[in-house]
Amino acid sequence: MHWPIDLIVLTFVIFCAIAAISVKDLLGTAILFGAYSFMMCLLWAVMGAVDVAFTEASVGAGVSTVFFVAAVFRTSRRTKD
Amino acid sequence: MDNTPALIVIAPLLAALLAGLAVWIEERLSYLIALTGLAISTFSAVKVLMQVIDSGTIQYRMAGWAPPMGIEYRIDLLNAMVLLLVASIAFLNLLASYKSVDQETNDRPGSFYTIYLLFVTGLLGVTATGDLFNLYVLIEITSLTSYAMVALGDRDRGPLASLNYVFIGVIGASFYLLGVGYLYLKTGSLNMVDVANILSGIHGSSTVLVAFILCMIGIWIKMALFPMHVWLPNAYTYSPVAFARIVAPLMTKVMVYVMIRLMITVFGFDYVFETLNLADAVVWLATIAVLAGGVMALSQKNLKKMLTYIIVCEIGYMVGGAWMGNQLGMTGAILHILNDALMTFALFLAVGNMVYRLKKVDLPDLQGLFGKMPWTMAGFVLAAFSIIGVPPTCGFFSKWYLILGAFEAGAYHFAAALIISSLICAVLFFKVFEICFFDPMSEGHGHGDSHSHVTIEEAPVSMLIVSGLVSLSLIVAGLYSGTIVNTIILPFLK
Amino acid sequence: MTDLLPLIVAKYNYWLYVILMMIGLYAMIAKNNLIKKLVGMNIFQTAIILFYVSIGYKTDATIPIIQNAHGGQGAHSAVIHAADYINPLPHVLMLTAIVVSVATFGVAMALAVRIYQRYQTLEEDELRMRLADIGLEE
Amino acid sequence: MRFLGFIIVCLTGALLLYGTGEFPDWGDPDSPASTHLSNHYIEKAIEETQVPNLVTAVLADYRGFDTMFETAVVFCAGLACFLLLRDFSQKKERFYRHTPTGVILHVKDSKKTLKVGKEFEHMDKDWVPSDLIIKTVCRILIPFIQIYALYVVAHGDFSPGGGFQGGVIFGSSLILLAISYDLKTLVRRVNEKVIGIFAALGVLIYVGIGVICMSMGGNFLDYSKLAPLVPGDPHHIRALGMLGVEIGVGIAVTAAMAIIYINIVSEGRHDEGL
Amino acid sequence: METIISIKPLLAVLVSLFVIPVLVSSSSKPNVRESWIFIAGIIKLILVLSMLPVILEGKQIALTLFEFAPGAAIAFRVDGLGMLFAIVASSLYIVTSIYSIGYMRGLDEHGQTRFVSFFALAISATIGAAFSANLLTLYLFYEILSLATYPLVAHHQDETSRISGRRYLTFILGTSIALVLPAMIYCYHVTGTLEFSTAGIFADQLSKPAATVLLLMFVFGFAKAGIMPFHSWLPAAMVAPTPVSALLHAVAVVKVGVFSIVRVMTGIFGVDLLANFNLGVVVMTIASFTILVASCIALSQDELKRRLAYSTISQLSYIIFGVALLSPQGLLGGVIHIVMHAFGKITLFFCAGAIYVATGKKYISQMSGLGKKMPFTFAAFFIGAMGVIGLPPAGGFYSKWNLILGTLEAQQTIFMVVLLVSSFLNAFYFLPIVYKGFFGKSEEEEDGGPVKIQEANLCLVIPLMITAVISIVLFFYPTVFVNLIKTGLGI
Repeated sequence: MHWPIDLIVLTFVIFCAIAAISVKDLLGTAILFGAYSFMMCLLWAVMGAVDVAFTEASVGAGVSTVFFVAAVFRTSRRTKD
Repeated sequence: MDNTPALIVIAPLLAALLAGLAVWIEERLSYLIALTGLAISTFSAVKVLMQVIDSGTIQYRMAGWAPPMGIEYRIDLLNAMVLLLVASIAFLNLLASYKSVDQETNDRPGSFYTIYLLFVTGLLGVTATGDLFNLYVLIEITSLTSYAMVALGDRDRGPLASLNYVFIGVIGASFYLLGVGYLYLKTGSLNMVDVANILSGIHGSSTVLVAFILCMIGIWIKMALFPMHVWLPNAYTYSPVAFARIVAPLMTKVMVYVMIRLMITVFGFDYVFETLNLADAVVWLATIAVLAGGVMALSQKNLKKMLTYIIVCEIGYMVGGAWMGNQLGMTGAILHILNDALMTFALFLAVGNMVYRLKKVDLPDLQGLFGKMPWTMAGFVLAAFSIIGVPPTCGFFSKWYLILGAFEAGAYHFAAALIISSLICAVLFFKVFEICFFDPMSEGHGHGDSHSHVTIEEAPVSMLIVSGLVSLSLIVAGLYSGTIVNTIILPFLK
Repeated sequence: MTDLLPLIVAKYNYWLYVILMMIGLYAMIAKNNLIKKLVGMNIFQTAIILFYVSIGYKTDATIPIIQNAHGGQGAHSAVIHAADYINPLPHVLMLTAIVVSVATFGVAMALAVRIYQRYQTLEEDELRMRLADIGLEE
Repeated sequence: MRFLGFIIVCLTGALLLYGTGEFPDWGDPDSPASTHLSNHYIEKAIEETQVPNLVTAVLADYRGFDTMFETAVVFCAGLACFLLLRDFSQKKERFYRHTPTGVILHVKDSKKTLKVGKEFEHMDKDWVPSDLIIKTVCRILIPFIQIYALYVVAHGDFSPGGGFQGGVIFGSSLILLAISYDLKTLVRRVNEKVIGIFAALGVLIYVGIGVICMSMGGNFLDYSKLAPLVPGDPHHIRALGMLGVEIGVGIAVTAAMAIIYINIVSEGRHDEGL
Repeated sequence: METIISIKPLLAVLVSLFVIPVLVSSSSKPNVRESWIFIAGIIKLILVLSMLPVILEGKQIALTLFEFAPGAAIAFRVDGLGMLFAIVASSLYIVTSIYSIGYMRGLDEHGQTRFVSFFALAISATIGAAFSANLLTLYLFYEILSLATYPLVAHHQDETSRISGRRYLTFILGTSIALVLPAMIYCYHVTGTLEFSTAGIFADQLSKPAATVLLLMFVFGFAKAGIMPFHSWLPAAMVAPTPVSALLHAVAVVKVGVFSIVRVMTGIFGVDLLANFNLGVVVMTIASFTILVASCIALSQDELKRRLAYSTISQLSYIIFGVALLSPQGLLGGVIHIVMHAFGKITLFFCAGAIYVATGKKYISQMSGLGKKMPFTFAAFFIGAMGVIGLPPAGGFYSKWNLILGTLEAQQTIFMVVLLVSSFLNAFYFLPIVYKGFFGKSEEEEDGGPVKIQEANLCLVIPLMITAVISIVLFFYPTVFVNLIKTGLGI
């Protein structure tokens, strides 16, 4: 009966998602986005999808974030919303 | 074991990878590799079509696993036809593209061919597959390659158009994926036929309804049905012409094919037209799409962009026909997939020739083109007549079936929209013809030659031959549309 | 209340995925910054992945790796019950979906960099202004 | 736009929620999704493929065809980034650092180059002095990460992981090299041409295995037909086939990740970056 | 009725189509090019005439090319009506070819190869329309003809021709797509066939309102027939070189329009159905209106070709009028007017062209006194005018006579008045030209300037003499055409 854990993590996920799209600094968004991915990965691990979680950990929280930071490095951190 | 069905898709994929390798070793090889790959693919497609006509549906098990477990290719008359269409158009376009690719992607033609082939692979795979999820993956391949291609076009606008395309394309594909998820939740299967069998027992379920709506919306976004068309005009206008020539005729048409496949094979005619009461609404939507596409095309100043709006308009034809709920309408829609692909291809080939010489094709640039590029314009005129629906070009015959279907279904508004759009297309194209026919330089008649200082010559022979061939095929397809309907479409619908 | 709790427990996962998806979709449509839109896109895609993974979940089942199989022959002796293992199929599908999404993300980032190179901004309204400045319609 | 977006979002949400009404409960073992196909996979996979990790079995065998296109997608993304961003024009200004003294030279003449070696080294415009700790730690870590990546690829049959994950991890190790040293170090070590070839080669391994299966008289990707070519227990041939394709996937993904990163971070000039 | 399968109709259509590549390839050698046109024209005429005996025996020649749905095929069938039209078109094509050589060279026009190529295409389409076995094929050739004539109309490529060309297309293409196409598909939807048959294709599937609407869609949709209000393309199209106006806008194009309406009324609806629903009167009213109004407008035109154009509009409606009488005499009179008017009007246009080439004059007010300088031309003009007015001994009398008999037969006395009034109007707008030409004083004489005007070159004069003579001959020997009509319509 681990639905409470699941629920808590899910709430965190949603929190991270909202934060990621509302922060005014794109680098912040990148980090929050990484956190979001990691939370998601946690959630999937809880649900038994180990392979998916592994992939998300390496892809979503790892490389994606790096790409993100790289892109922000080459563009700008500034955003109006 | 006969591997031709797999070969249709595998040959271009393999060619894409070899061409990708060749980029680093000997750039010029990549063109030959691409040509060979598509030739094999076209040849296999012909063979498969013959086989299907002779002996019925072909099933091919990928990795040897029986259908619901593994992925299967299920090639019946409809996909066999579309496969041949896609493969041959891709092949012909490649023949015509040799020079224009060199001109447009001056640094990396090899990579262009690789992406081109991957795109074709995706389209062929989408058409051949009998698995819902495999379809998604292949749609993504086609999308990803198109994103890249669009961005490679116009330096100013390409990337922006492409990024918008990315956003909308991802929404479309994701909706489709969600729809498949809902279906999977209810049926536990991904194989189209298997899903259809299970679905027949649970037609009333709200989940199935939502799955259907999601799949349809996803596909509609991908095929740019009005009002979900916003990405298309910019994306197609600003892509390199060698790519526009293939994406414009094929991408939307293949998506229409997917829609018809989902409607007929997966959800079934009974479900779509009897359990649901959406048909009328969709036909109205299609009617609006046809009219809106035409009206928006009227206001364009760039030839390429005008043609892209005509594509939006033509999508309405096919969606309307497919949703008419009778055999005639469906026949018209399927026939129009073939015909519209051919005529859009012919149009874009001609436009490609113009772009090759003129560099940009805003309407005023075209003045006096009949005199300067007569053969290109001949192809353009034929294709335009087909779009307008002048017999005996093929456009007339599919329109015939569509209007007949509309009459039978009592959808007179749709028939009226078709007629009006024909008129609009006539206005559009004759506007272009007029500009091309009347040469301001030779005002005050009596002179055969134009005095324009910029000498514009006819396009290279390789491009002209393909253009002429395809334009002639419009008439051939028109004259033999009875044969096509009787040997392919009607047996499929029965 | 006693009826409601089981219902929530049974369905909340699906509801929350819908919320997540709505967040992503909203960001894609309403945000002004292209990178923000991309983040929205990714959230949208992960929400779908979450949905699929939720489909595959089974209570009282373990991860889809058959135990005691290392010896090769050992596995054949033990009878495998389907109810003991979580459905692997959605996981497979989602591995694919994740990779697709990262590929799209990479390409989209590359596009964003190109756009920035050309226009020095990633805000949609400013882009529109720049386009108008150089005489191009949207 | 905001308002319109809100309405669209709400409509979509409502539609999706409406669809959940008839969902089976979360985690219900008797739901159609968990009974129809999955039971076959769970019960038969090990017998049919000898691979205990069901996800790998389904991914690389039953639905191996999907995965092949998946790899093609990654390859395509790499190629797309390359095509979009790669810029062969030389950058006009260059920065060098005189190693013994730490003096920074700014060369504005694009034709003039200094020999990079013991005396001078390349430097970025926004250069931050390399931190010794980071450099050293990364230098130690990277080989281990790479070995771990290889393990993930090779052990994908038995434990979570496989070609994608391994490939991504290996790619990350390369990226880590670029971040901790500088981009030039990475580009020098891993030539662009090599990455490009590897990206195509990886997918080619996958497709090639499928084509070999075809030429051996089986269906595309039917690994069981590979048995005559590979020594060893013919029972394990499917597992071996999967390992083969996973290696292909790993190579392709590694290369693609490196290409994407290098091109984005240097705007395609392959000179300086994070 | 016996039907013979033969490839001849197809050959007759294709012959001038196949010659186009030859024309294009020999564009630098005008003489070679023109001789090819003749060869093609003569072969075409021979092919058409070779079918004549068979048709006169009461048989039909048929050929189905592509059947794309049951009852809707691209097929040829030669019957009396089609034969009649084909003979007229193909024989006049040869004459016009001679004329156009003289005209185009006389004026040193540009783009002659383009001109003759599209001319050949247009004539192919005309023959195709004449030999159509069903409405679909007819529509096909109708559209091809519309499109093929556009470059001819806009030949001069200047601002006027741009506007005219635009108007031409708007009316011709617009009406055919907007009215004929849906009407045709609706017919197919209701009956499942489009094959012409004298009994009509509708059994009793149509109510009277539906039939009325459908008929009106056809009558107005075939705008080439120039029924008002869709007539204004014809005067506009007069900017084209005169051979075009002569052959296409007095014979081929406009007659295809009329021919199509006749075909639809007799072959699709059937005389009986129209009579049952009393639809003849509706069509007759429309036609009468056009006859009178167009004649009145013609009176006020000063440009000769425009006057001829309005005259054509009015004369075309005679034909429709005759058919709408639905009586044997009326049908005969109407259909034979296709022939009579063709020869009469083409003579008139040839004359107009000859005058323009010889003197550069377009306006009637400038033409007084010319008859003395150009006696042959003006004599021919007089004969042509007689034909159109309906005075003996020109062929036009025969058709008008039959039309009047037809009105009596159908007991439509009011409409007889229309015919008579319009004949007077015709006389009013033609005879003064002839009178002034012979007896008026020319401008040059009044100015006392040098008088250099003489007949145009032979290439122009011979054709107009030929057609004028034929026009008279037809008065005495209309039998062949009468027989064709009788076998064709079964009256």
